[in-house]
This record gives sequence, structure tokens and C-alpha cells, in this order.
Amino acid sequence: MKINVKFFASLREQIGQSDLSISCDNAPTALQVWQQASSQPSMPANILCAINMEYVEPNTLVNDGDEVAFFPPVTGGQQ
Amino acid sequence: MKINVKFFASLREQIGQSDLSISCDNAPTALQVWQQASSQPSMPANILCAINMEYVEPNTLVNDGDEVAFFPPVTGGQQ
Amino acid sequence: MIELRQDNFDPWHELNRYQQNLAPGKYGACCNFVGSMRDFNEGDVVAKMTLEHYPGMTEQFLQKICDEASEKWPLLDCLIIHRVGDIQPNDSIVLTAAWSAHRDASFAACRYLIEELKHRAPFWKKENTSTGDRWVSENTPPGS
Amino acid sequence: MIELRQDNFDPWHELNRYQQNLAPGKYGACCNFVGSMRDFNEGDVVAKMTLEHYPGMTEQFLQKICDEASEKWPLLDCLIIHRVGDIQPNDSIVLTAAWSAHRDASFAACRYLIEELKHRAPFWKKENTSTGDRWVSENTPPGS
Repeated sequence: MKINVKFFASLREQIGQSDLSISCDNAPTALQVWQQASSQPSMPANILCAINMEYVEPNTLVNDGDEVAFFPPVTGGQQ
Repeated sequence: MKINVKFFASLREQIGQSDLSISCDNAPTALQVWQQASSQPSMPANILCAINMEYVEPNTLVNDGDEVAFFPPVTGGQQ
Repeated sequence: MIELRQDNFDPWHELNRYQQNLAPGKYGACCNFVGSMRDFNEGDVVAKMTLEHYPGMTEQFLQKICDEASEKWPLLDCLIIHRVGDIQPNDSIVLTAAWSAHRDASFAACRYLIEELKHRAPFWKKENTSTGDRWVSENTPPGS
Repeated sequence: MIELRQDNFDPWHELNRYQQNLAPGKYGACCNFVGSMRDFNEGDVVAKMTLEHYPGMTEQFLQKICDEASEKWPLLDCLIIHRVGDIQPNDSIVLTAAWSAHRDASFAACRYLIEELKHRAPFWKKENTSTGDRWVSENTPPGS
């Protein structure tokens, strides 16, 4: 199966990639997609994940053709 | 002493006067001004009083030359 | 600043005009509220409304609540515009606005201005409906 | 309605334009919030800012919070406009607005829109200051 991966903002700069495609044999979790795409074993606690543009937890399963995005906390500005 | 009295809105219509001037010997309370100016012995509980354009309680003393206004509850509109 | 108006006003035009006098780049937040006249109230069609007020006390009261808001929150400025006289459906009745660096202060101040105004400012509405004229009784009594 | 803009927008012009499509006489209350770019942040002069976002997810998220607000409160309409790309001091960044019959709903909905947007919408700010570029770390983390 083929999965589209996106990184945004400071994470995009750190990882040095914005869009990539990875291949997996079995349906991975978002965390496993992170590990394969970023080459980093653990995901920092403040990183947000979305599958097909909806927020998910890192243990959510990813399907063939899904778009999985990782990004730093959003910048809301002071109240 | 001379006191200027004003009535507003539905109260102005009920009493049939908007502006009048009354004379008193001693400094009256706002309630006594009401009694003399409106010819009504008691003031309905929901009537508001102002002396010189500041909200006051009915027992506040009035001075010579003061403007004393009486009006119904203000119409704030639903929240 | 506070202003009473005899004629209908465009709140967006007023905000645009007023904001041009504020120091650019200093405010990050503007919350504002516009109250306008509906053509229905309590189940009746309202054709027209007359807003009576207490000249002198009204201006003094509106200025007082602007001053109070500026003491309570770190505001750069605030603005109140209010109609008086004869008002048609869809006319703007009131605009309250507050500018600050961050959003909490602007929301809190804008809400404070409109609530104090509605509860305590000396305005009285007389509605012209199909069943005749009526004074609008208070919906939000002072002190509540 | 929700819109993303590449260029600076005048919030008052947008409100005026948008409100003309609403049924006259039906709304009595419009609360709106405008966030604009300050020329200082955390003690530094900020010359410029770039707002990155997640195309597709951003629009979907903003539409979702408009839908949620319309379910929570009796609104006639709501509007969000948000800038993306390069932003100069004093530019408008965001506008949220809610129209309703009475003021409580418009205030609550306007506040809901801006808080949900600020906490959860996929926008990231990079500031250009005298000491270089920096990503603005979260001030209002999701879930707080």
C-alpha cells in the first residue's frame, strides 16, 4: 500500500521534506508512518497528526492511499 | 429653593409633563420631589431617579438648582 | 469616543474611519458589536421605532462606561455610537468596539460596554406595531 | 462562509459586503472580531510575518467550526476570513463574525469561532525580527 506523507512548518524544515510517498506491506498506524517517513523512532509529544485532513491520535490505523500529515502545535497567538 | 424636574418616556406620558420647576423650603429627598412634582404619594419600585444626571436612591437629598429626573426602566433589549 | 446620531449610520464605515486614527501596528485585536433593528419583536411586526433618551445624561453615562472599560482592561481605544429618534427596520441602533493588543481584553471590554449600556443607559424604545404604539418594557433590568 | 486570502483585506469592507446578502430586518445582533498584525511581539520589533497553512485541511476545519457554531447557537449566518502568506504590520489576519436575533448568541458564537480557530486550525507563523526568523511557538496549545 502507498501512503502520502506531509510535514509542515518547523517540522518540514527539520526533516527537510514537505511531501513524500511511502510504501508499506500492512496497514500501519500514524506513528509507524512517522517512524518510516521521518527516520525518527519516537514522535515528540507535541506533534499533531492528521489523516485525510482530520486530527487523529498516533495509534490510528492508516489505509491505502491516505494522506498523513504531521505538524507542530498551531500558533494561535496570545489570548 | 428651586428644583428642576424631568419625566421621561412612559412616565412623561402618564404624568403629562416633561419639564417643570418646583419650589421647596428645605432640602427635600428625591422621593419628596417626586411626591410634589407628580402629585403621587408613592413612587413605583421600578422608577429610576437621577440627580444632575447621576443615578441616585430615592432617599438622596436634593440641593438648590439641582435637576432631578424620574424615568421608567431603560429598554435594554433581550440578551 | 462616544457619539449619538439622529440619522442611520453604517457601522463598518464608522469602524474603518475611526480605526484610521489609531496607531498602526499597536493593536492586534478589535472586538465590536452592532445592534440593529429587527422588523419583528415578541411575535409582532414592527414597522418603526422611536428611541427617546435623556440628553446630557446619556452622553455622560456612555463616556463613563468607556472610562470604566479602559480602567478594567488594557485597551488602546473604545468607541460607542448610538442612534436616537425615529428608527426604521434594518437601521443600526448601536455600535460598541474595543481595541487592544490581545483578544481577551477586546472581547471583555466590548461585552462590558454593551451590557452596561443596555442595563443602565437612559434610552427608551417605543415600537410602532400593527396593534398600535407600545413602550418596550425592560428585558434586562438594572442591577440584574 | 469561509475564505482564505493571499492579499490584505479590509474587514469593514468585507462585513459591509457580506451583510448585504443577509435578510434585512431579521438579525438584531452582529458580533465580530478582527485580529491584525502588531509590529511587536514578546519584546521584539516584527518587520514581517509569513503564515503557513495546510491547504485543504484549513478550509475544511474552518467550515467545520462554522457548522458547529450554527448547531450550538441560533445564528442567521457566520463568516470567517483568514490571511495566508506574507503579512505586513497592521494587515488584517483574521475576521470572525456571527449574526443572530439577540446578542448572547452572536457574542458566544464569535468567541467560539476565534478560539477554535486559534487553538486548532492548521496555521503556523514565522516572524521576521531584527534577530532573524523564528517560528512562533504555541501560546494556546490544542486541548487547553
